[in-house]
Amino acid sequence: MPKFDVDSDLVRKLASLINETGLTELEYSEGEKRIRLQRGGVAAPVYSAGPAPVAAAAAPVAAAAAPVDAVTSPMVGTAYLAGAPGAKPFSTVGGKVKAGDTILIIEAMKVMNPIKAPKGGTITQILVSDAQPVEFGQPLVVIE
Amino acid sequence: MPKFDVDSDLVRKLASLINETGLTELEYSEGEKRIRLQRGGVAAPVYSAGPAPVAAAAAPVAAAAAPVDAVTSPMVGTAYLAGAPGAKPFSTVGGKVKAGDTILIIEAMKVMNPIKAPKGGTITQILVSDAQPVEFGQPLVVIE
Amino acid sequence: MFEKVLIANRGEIALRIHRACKEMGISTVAVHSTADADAMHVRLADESVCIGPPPAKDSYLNIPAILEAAAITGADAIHPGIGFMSENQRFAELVQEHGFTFIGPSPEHIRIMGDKVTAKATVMEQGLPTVPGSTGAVKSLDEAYQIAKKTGYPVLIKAAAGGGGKGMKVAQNEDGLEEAWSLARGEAKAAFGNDEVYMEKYLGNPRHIEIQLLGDHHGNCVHFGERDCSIQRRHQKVVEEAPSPALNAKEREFIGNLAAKTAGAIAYRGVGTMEFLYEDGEFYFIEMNTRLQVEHTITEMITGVDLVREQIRVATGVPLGYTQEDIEFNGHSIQCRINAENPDTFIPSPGKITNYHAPGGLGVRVDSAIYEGYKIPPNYDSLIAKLVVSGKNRNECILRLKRTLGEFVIGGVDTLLPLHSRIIAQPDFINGDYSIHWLEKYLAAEDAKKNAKK
Amino acid sequence: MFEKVLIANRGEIALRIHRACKEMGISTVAVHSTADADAMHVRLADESVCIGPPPAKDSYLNIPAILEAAAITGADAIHPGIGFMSENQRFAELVQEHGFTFIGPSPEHIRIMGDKVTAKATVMEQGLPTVPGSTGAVKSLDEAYQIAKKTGYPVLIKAAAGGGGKGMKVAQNEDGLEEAWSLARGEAKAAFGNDEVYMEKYLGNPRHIEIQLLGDHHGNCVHFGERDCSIQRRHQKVVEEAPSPALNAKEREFIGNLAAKTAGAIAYRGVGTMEFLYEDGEFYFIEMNTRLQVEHTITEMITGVDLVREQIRVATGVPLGYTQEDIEFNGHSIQCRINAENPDTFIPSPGKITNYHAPGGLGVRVDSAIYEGYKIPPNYDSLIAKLVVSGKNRNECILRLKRTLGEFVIGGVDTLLPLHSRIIAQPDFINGDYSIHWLEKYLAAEDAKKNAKK
Repeated sequence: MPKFDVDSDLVRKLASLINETGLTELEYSEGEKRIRLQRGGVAAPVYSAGPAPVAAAAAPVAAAAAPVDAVTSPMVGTAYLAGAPGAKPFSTVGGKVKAGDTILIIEAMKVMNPIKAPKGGTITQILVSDAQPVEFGQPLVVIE
Repeated sequence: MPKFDVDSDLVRKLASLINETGLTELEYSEGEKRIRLQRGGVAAPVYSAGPAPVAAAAAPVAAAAAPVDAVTSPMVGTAYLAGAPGAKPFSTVGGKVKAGDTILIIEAMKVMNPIKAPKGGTITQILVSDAQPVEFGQPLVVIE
Repeated sequence: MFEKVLIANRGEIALRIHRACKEMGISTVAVHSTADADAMHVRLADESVCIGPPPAKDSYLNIPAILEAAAITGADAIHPGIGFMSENQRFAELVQEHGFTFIGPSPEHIRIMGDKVTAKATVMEQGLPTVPGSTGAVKSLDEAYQIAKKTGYPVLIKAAAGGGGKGMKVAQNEDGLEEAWSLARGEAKAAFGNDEVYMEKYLGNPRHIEIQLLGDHHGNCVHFGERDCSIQRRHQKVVEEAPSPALNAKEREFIGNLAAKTAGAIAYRGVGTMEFLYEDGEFYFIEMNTRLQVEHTITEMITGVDLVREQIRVATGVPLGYTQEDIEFNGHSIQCRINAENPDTFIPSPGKITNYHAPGGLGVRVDSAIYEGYKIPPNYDSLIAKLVVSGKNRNECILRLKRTLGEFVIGGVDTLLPLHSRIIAQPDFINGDYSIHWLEKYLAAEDAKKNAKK
Repeated sequence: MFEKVLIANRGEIALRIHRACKEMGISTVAVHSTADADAMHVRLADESVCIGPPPAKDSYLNIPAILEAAAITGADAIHPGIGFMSENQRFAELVQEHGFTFIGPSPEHIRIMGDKVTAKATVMEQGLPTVPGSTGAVKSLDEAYQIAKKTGYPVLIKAAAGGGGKGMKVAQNEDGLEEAWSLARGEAKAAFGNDEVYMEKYLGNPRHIEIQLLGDHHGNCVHFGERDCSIQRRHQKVVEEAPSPALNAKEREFIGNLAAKTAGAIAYRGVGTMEFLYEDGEFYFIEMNTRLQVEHTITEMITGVDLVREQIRVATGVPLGYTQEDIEFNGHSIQCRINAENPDTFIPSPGKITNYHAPGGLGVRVDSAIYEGYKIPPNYDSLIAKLVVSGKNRNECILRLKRTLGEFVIGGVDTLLPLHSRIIAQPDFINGDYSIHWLEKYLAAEDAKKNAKK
């Protein structure tokens, strides 16, 4: 049996289409391949507040499609990629980490909080820049 | 294996079709290709005004599911089934009429307006009672 | 007091009247065309009668159908609202002949004020200033030249039976007079079936100031101050405010009292509005509307008086019960007319409202008959909501208006909301420095800017 | 003036504060839990920061997260709203220590008024009448028996740190005192971690009258009249009105001035409310809320003053700029709290709003953060809208309220709308003849009727 080879770019492309078009489900098959997407159990109420886009833009949220498996921020604060200005960053894309390794620091209330890798693996994405404000639940790093 | 080649224009086109037509689901297949779209899940927004039912009940409208092919009132007024009190009614259920026969009278502004049968046939339903107020467009009689 | 009132209108004003009736314990009958079967005033009314197909001439202007609807529902009185049958003398007469009360002035007052020449003559007798010009209809082009020479150019030629800007032409100088004369008469003939015109001095940069009046059946008449409705496009009001940023207290009292005295002298009853042009401290009477106005709302906000309630109350024949001294003015109020129109091209935009969320909070009033899922029919005028914002003073009012326009969501159709946001941000508007030409000049300048960029 | 204010709250009150800020030209930062990512105040705010998961203790009560959000967004000041952190002395201190302005009173005032025993002692010093009872905490059951004998039964035992009806028990006579004593202390311990209680005479049929106050940093303090909040269920206000139908002008002036004098004497700053029981012409101070109240709206309607604006303004340190004589009262206003609760069982009803249409027109104000499609989270309190209706007098106000309740559509969840329609139709309500026990008695009578039918 051939290994299941998920084309994540395809999923992203379809997800973006499903969002763009306001669909709740999308199924696509060709030959033996078949893909089916669904969004929200119930059609997500999209409230088009006039001024909302401005608000969203101004908010310190990295927005974008959050990767499913990202390590998220457990608090509001400021993310630092290294232990001190100019020091070697904790994480680099492509770098390996073990569960429990510090992958970055969130400063909140003058306290430096090390954020630990929840699992071992390879860092495939770093979603924040150094000294960037982050909110609760904001995706920080993807480990695969 | 051929690579999955998603035709996003097609999805957009179908999504626009689904929106345009008010469909909630759309499946499309051609040879080995198959595409299925779904939208909403919840139907068109129905406005449930709180006090409306009372208003509807009080209105002098015969409501009910209007038969598709009924002769409707061309004016607001009072319907009379006969030419004079106690006289023989113009229409009876089961009776035959020719096109142009008077089937009832609508009094409006003290004027008696004969309502003519638009076609010949058998009267299968009389939807108003004698001396009943009727509004514009209200179904009066069904001829089959 | 009436037990049941038939509302011979549609849209937000039908709902406005319904609301006043409900607050007075009066039952309501909505009449409607087939296009309005789902309208909010129909849904909320105690009873409803479909009176005809979508075209207004077959439904909202269908006198026999309206009277018959009143008869079969047993209504005591008919409120004509705004537009449609509200200034139709014959309708008012027929309503009375059929034993119903017409909630409005006497047919005779509608007649007098409906003809601009008669109206002008009537108020001049009572001492109201008017725009210098012909004392009556101008019979010939020769006479037109003579009058124009006397008042001085530019002059305005206006249909005697006119309204809404139809049959109105300006002649800038003697050379242009003949063309303006024939165009105005042609339009008057086409629009009103009557080519009678009159002529007056054309004011360069006037404001539109109007006085809200209320009279009873006993000759009492009071005014509720002025409204400034100078922000207009093609003679259609777009933004209205009360009080006017241009008048001082003395002017307000002078023109208010003079207008009330004039209406009282002719024993006017019901609500009515005298419209004036105002330039360089002088008022010039232009016409009187013998009905409720779209912008009565802002007067309600600064006086605390429910004008529709008062209108219905005096229609029953009771005396006013208060005098001019009892009417107090507090704060400032501005109304934005939210039309379903493209905010740049002004092309009407009927269709389905896919999102609707009205602003709320302190100082905000919304008069609207639309709702999420409502389909605006293409058969009638494009006014779908009135945003009425009030504050302790004009500055607070404008800041609140800005906040409110930012909260208002109407999806699925084009509306004037973006235009209103632009207008209230203009320094001229903020300074209250505008005439009846301001909006058109502003729009022209915007267009020119856009074209220059291309 | 502040350039940016962080609003440390949610729901309609967060939106209320946002609106005041926008009208003052101040930028807003909304903080929210993950459950409120789609909330209206978040959508409308200039910036937003997610501060934690749904449970309030991890988000809206999460002091470090709120302060950090203020730091990363560069806010000047923090408005605590109502509930949550609004009467937390430590929070107010920390806000100031971190260099932000706390929009509210000093931490010391929060402390004094937060402890009912200290509060009572403080206002008694200034001559405010209080309910006769213990002068401080009651240390023992023996002491409780002694005090009860002095004030007379029934007596009320209350948690010193209490609120919202928790830790409150009535002893009808000597036999019931021991049980009430231990129950109240047990509840107090469980709810507030502090079993200190005090005791007072239990009034049989009092009204809840409260005085709205506003002080600045310079010792100036004014009052904005009273609100009657007697229509309560389980110590939760349901309907509020201003002015009270029970007070005369002399009583209003007496208690208003006395409350303002007391607040001025302790140099209270910001908005605050002194709550009184009122029975047989006598006022008894019960507590002071050192924050905005849910029902501040009705006071705004009868005074024309934007209290949130004033609260923010005085927080910048500027003097009031007006005196008691400048505050005028006009008309009448009633607020109905629309909770997402079953109108018979009062069981909360979170979920998706499938239809939403707020009433409009003259005299109608709606403060609400919900919209069609919004999902009410189950994590927070059930207040989803405040319907605030005003009129020239109480009668007009009630008739308008009736009309308005009939227009209000909230689909998909249960709400108190039907209960409000029933309440305002009761002769006792129409006559203004009700005490703080009226609603519970009315509901019990309704239940009894229903059970009798079965």
